[in-house]
Amino acid sequence: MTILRTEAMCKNFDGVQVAEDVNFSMEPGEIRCLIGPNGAGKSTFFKLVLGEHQPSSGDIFFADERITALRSFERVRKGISVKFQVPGIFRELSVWQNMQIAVQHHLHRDSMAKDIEAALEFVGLAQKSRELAGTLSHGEQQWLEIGMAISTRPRLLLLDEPTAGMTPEETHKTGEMVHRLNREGMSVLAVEHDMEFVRQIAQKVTVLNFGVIFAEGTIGEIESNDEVARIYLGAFDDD
Amino acid sequence: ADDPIRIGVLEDQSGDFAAVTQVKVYAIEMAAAEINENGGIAGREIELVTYDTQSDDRRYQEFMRRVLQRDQVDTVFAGFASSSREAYRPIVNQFDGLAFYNNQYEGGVCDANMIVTGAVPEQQFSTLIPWMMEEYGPNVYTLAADYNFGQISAEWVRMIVEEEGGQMVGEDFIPLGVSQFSQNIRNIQSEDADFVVTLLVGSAQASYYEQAASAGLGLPMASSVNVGQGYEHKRFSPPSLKDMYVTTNFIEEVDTPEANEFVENFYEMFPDAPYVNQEAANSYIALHLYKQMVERADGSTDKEDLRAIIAEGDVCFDGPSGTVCLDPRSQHMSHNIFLAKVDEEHAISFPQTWDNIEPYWLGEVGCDLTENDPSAQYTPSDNPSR
Amino acid sequence: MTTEADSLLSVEHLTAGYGNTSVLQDVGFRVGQGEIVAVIGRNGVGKTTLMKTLMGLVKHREGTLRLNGEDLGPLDTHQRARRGIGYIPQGREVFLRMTVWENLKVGEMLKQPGEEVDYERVYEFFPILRERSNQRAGTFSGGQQQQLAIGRAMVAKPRLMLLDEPSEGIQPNIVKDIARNILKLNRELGTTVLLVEQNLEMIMTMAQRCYVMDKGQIVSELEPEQLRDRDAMRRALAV
Amino acid sequence: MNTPNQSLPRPSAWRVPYWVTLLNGPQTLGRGRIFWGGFFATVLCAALFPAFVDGWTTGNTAYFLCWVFMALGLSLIWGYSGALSFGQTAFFGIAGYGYGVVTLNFGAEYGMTFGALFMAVGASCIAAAVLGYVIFYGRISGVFLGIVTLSTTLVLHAFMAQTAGSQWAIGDARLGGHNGMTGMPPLTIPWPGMDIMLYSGVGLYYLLLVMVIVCYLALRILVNSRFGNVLVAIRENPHRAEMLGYDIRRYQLIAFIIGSGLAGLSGALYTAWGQYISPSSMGLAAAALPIVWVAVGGRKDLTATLIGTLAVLAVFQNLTIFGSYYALILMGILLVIVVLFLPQGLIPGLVQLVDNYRDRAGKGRVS
Amino acid sequence: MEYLHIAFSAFYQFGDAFAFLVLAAAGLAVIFGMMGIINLAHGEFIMCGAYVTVVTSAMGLPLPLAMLCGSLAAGVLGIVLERTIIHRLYHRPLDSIVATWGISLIITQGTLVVLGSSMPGISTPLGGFAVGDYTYSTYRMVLLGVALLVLAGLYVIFHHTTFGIHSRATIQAPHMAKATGVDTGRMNSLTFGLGAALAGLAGALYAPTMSIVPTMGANFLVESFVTVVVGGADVFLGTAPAAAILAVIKAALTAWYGQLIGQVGLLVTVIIVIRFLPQGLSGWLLKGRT
Ligand SMILES: Nc1ncnc2c1ncn2[C@@H]1O[C@H](COP(=O)(O)OP(=O)(O)OP(=O)(O)O)[C@@H](O)[C@H]1O
Ligand SMILES: Nc1ncnc2c1ncn2[C@@H]1O[C@H](COP(=O)(O)OP(=O)(O)OP(=O)(O)O)[C@@H](O)[C@H]1O
Ligand SMILES: CC(C)C[C@H](N)C(=O)O
Ligand SMILES: [Mg+2]
Ligand SMILES: [Mg+2]
Repeated sequence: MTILRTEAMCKNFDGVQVAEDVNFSMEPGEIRCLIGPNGAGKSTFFKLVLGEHQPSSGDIFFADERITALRSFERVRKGISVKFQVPGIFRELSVWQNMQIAVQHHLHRDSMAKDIEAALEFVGLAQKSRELAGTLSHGEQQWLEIGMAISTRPRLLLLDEPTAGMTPEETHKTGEMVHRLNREGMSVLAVEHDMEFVRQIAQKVTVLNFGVIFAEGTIGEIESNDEVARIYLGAFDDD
Repeated sequence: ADDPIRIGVLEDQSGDFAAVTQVKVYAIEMAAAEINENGGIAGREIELVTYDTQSDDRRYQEFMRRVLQRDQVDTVFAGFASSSREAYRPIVNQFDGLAFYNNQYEGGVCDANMIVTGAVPEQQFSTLIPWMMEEYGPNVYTLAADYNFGQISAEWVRMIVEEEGGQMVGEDFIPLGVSQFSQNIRNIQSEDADFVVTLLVGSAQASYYEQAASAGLGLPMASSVNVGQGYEHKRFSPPSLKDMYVTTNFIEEVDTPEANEFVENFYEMFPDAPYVNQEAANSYIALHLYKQMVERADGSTDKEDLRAIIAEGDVCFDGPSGTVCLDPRSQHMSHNIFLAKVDEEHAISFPQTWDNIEPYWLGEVGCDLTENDPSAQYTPSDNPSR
Repeated sequence: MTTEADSLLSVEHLTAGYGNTSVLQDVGFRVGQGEIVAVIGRNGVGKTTLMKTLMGLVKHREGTLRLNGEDLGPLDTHQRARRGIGYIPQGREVFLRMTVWENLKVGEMLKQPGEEVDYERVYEFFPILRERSNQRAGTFSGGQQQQLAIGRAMVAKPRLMLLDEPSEGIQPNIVKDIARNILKLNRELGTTVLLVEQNLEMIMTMAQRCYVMDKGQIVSELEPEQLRDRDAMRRALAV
Repeated sequence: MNTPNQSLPRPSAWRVPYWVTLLNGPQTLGRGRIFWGGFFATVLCAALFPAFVDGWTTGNTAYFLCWVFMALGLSLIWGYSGALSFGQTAFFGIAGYGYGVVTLNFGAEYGMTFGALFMAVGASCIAAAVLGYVIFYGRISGVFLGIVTLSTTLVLHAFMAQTAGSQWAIGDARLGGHNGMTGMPPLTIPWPGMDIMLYSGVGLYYLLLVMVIVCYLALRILVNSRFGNVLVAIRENPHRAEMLGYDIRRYQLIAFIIGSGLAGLSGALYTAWGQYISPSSMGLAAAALPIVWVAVGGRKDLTATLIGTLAVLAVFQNLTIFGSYYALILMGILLVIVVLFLPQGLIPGLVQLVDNYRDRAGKGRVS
Repeated sequence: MEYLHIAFSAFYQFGDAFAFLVLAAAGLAVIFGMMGIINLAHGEFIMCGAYVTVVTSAMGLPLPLAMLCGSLAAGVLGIVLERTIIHRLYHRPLDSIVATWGISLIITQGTLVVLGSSMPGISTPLGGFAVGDYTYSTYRMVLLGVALLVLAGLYVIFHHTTFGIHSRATIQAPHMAKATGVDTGRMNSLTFGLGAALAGLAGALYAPTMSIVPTMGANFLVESFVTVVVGGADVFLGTAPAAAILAVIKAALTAWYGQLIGQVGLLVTVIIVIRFLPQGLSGWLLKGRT
């Protein structure tokens, strides 16, 4: 079984091909990183999986069930959860309310309060539970969104650049969190540009370039792939 | 002295209709001042309780209730638009009050609580249409506002044109608020009409004249509503209303001694008034009729006492437009009808007048308020005789 | 390090915040002409707020700000910008519904009297901005937008560039490019740079000095030798 | 503002039913002793009110109460779920005419007027379901939604205005064109011997008062429930709400139907109050009014909307009575002032001012 | 020949409706379409343009100059209002409804109190011309020409001038525009003033064809809003095609079924267009690029 699989998925925007014959698959319980140059189509891949964009052709399967025709909220209810690249939070609501909305249809109301508090503790926002989410700093908003995404206990967690703007310390902490969630049975698919983080979490890495799967393999394989180094990694050497 | 007689005045002093109705308030104030100077009504002074209804039917509902219930007025003078009248009529009925509707309208209100001094279609069209057909020919095109007034008036025009052996070559209905008429002008041109009956209401629709003139339409026009009410010949520059014929029971150009005196007094009291239109005269007349009725009822302002006086059939007044009388069956007023002609310079002449045209239609179709009170509005296609 | 005389930007006793809460408390520092100075600190300590206060987007309550000896206090944001400050905000903030070219065009506003605008240099640094000059910026990927934001600030050769986490969301090799390009700008044109970053790599390659912020205050300054020492930096950050 | 509702003290002896706790919650302003004390005091005053004022004032207040439902409904649709409907008057009109058609055909006996009220509101709900389906399932939002709803009400207006002819009748009910429909009975309570006709007066006042209170409390519960949380979430960020697994279209549609049903309730009550309904109730000027009431009061809160609506109605009417020519100018000035100086709306703005004052006075904030 | 006459007649009706929609909507396209201010006082800017035109032309100014005055006066009024009130309402579009409604009440009623309930109008210049059996008003064709010029002007201003680019930048991301050195306060005033002046121009141009009363602006309001909304956010790519489509539909329906159906048809078209293009025409034309 695969937790997520795309078959010959294509997508273009007015002629710009952002996904081309993408055959992606991922095992349950896996942590996978999706990397690739800016504009390679990583975020678009997420949006296709979530049903925000419809593929021009091809199919998407979640836990071996075809979800291509489902609407976003139906896919989410099957157990997918996402943290977007641009924080998607309810800016005018308090941090606590943000969490409440995320969890209220998963949890019973009596235990909800405790769970929310625990989740806020987990992402380090317990002190700010009454503040309006829009007034949090950029990094705090990211944490809030991660908190919302994981508190629904999804089977598959999609993280689009979760550590952008985090200090190395926090990035590391995020990595540990990913591992912990993974141990609890969550599959994680993360888009990242921070290779240190990728090294920390990924079991397997997929490289996307111009909407095409360019390479796939363990982190070691990818890092030693010259082509990947050329198009993506580069080096801080010549100056 | 005795308590004053309180009269509620609900007229639109702002909003869409203000251009036409402001002078109604002036006329009532003027009549009240005159009457008070001469000792009031049966020795009692007149006190006006005036509210600005802002061209908003809901304000009529609110304030009609207020004048009847709180201000305890003896009678109310209220309303320009027919919809405003219909909005307040249930309230007048509920409190069994007496209201004067001093406005030209589409006709048909058969309600014991209402007295109507404005002109109605049988008075304006049975005169106007035959005269126009005689003068210009049998092919008639009607351009009418697409609501009660326009539709019912158009029905009258149609009826009379057929009776007189003419034919309707076209009828266009225009929703209220429309101000662009290119298509209608074209329609009229393609139908070879001899004249156009314009039953256009409101300031937006008045834009028709300028547009028709600039497109070179050049047909004679006939109307029951323009000029007499909205003084379009003053508001638009010549010659856009050239050859417009209007039947009205009064306008300031009427050149009789009574009319001149009235207009003179009017401008003396309200030098800034834009025009003295037919509704100003009707409002003025209404207050004088009321005075007469109350005095004849020995100072009673009770509705039934006053109706008993009307039932005598000789409540008449020699006013600015000549002698007019109240008809007991419909509680509408007879009128002397003037045919006003607008010329190239927008000067007015009166090729014809008709004396004492009765508001006969309601009686004919079975409205007899001396017998019973249906509190309804009839239309040609919906009345007891059908 | 720098004295009043040769400092381009000098900040003293700066206090600022939102509504009733103070975020920055008694912040003071200097940036010398031609220097590249970094600011680091955990999420939510006030780095962005500091940048915004320098730009006048957040009004300061106390303290003084000077650019080249001129008091910035009474100046509006746009007036400060026209004194030659180029601002690249966190979260990019390109004009989404305008084309790439139009975005750059807005950047011309910063041009000093008598100077020329230099599109060629921008295109040389970020070729995609030329290739896609008629695409709407809103349809750029995150990293592409970041490049545009930097390009926009570069068009008119600012005296001082404020960069708020420019590497966020950028593919590694372009991060390196950006670092290189900013250095180049600094060397060739003498542009002074104040840089907020989480990417230690980038700081290590670029910065000459570094301030560490915590809870709205500058708590320490790292010496150049510490700057080359990854672990020293980490320790400083973990205050 | 943001106290989570579970932090309310719960008496240990007996548990307050869950839904009662929803009367208080993050989505509504005002909780705690002071607020509810004030609430009961206000209800008491309102109940005693007719004893101290003249008949007109009572009847006129009843008239004001008629409008409250439409305002509350709009607050739900606009303030809570973020969809600015510019055409609530369409449902107002549909129900108004609906009440007229039913009562003119079936009379007022046997409580038929209440049946008519019910059917009229039902009709507006059905209309709202159809229109709402088109809007929300067609992904129409923002100003586009405003224009679609506005167009709807203007189409109804234009259509009804030209139904003067006698062919335009439903059974015995003549639509009446621009002059409107008249002759329908007021609400009538069947009573052995003599039916009680609720003309604008004390009886109608109490009936409406009770309806307003029930409606207000019910809506409070609704917006603090999970359903309400989702509505607010959709207002703030529909995209994120959908990505949390909510079918936002359904939630918005339901809110729209409820809110429009309330507009319908206002319409039917208004028609019964004045025995009159006309197309101008659905015109442009009429359509703008509810938005003004709700915005001035404070759209994001039910209490603010309720008080604000009554305040605006009363102030505007009094300006018209006493301000003569200048009334409309003064109204305009008032509106501009409220928007500029109390951007949250009149009531939240005042609450804020009082809070600030308390803060300055050194006392703790009582919320 | 006959066909040509009919074709011209159809063209004239279309052009007439098109000009009305474009001119009525142009100012609103700037103020509402671009700046996001739901301006219910749009009609009052139009009224202002008309009044000033009428007054100055009565004072003896040649009509084109009087019209220019009308347009400028509305522009100045716009700038004054922007400086005092509107500038606090950016990004609070919903509050702008209430504020501008208030402004509209003040202006309408203020005009009534100060200048009375109506004004003598001016007659339509240029007379008429005949094609086949029908005569037409020349002035209406001039209006069409002006409408096209206004569209072209808007396109050039907003896409090819620095002012236009800065103005758009200001509206999209005010903080960022400021931080790139744009004087956003001034930009907003000027843009709003431009919108108001365009509205004033509509009033000025239609003044010779309409009743001059304080409430005359209301006649433009619905048409201008639906045109702008059907058009969507882009001033030029929205307004031009929206006005064209709506004009065809309105002219055709009015010709075949009368004014009521013309009006109702216009509104129904609006509902249908929005249903299928929920971001308006320009949203659709620019799809994928937004
Ligand atoms: N709605 C759209 N219309 C047109 N082009 C689009 C649209 N959305 C994305 N694109 C284009 O598709 C390409 C892929 O974008 P995407 O956001 O998926 O990149 P990404 O891999 O996530 O990049 P980054 O790492 O910078 O976030 C980009 O070139 C972008 O310009
Ligand atoms: N608009 C605002 N209103 C109120 N408080 C705010 C606002 N913006 C930021 N804050 C608060 O100010 C503090 C500092 O925020 P700032 O954005 O400066 O942090 P930062 O150091 O840039 O963090 P990050 O690394 O996450 O970007 C945070 O605690 C945040 O909650
Ligand atoms: C002719 C109209 C202006 C007045 C008329 N009473 C009406 O129906 O509104
Ligand atoms: Mg991305
Ligand atoms: Mg920051």
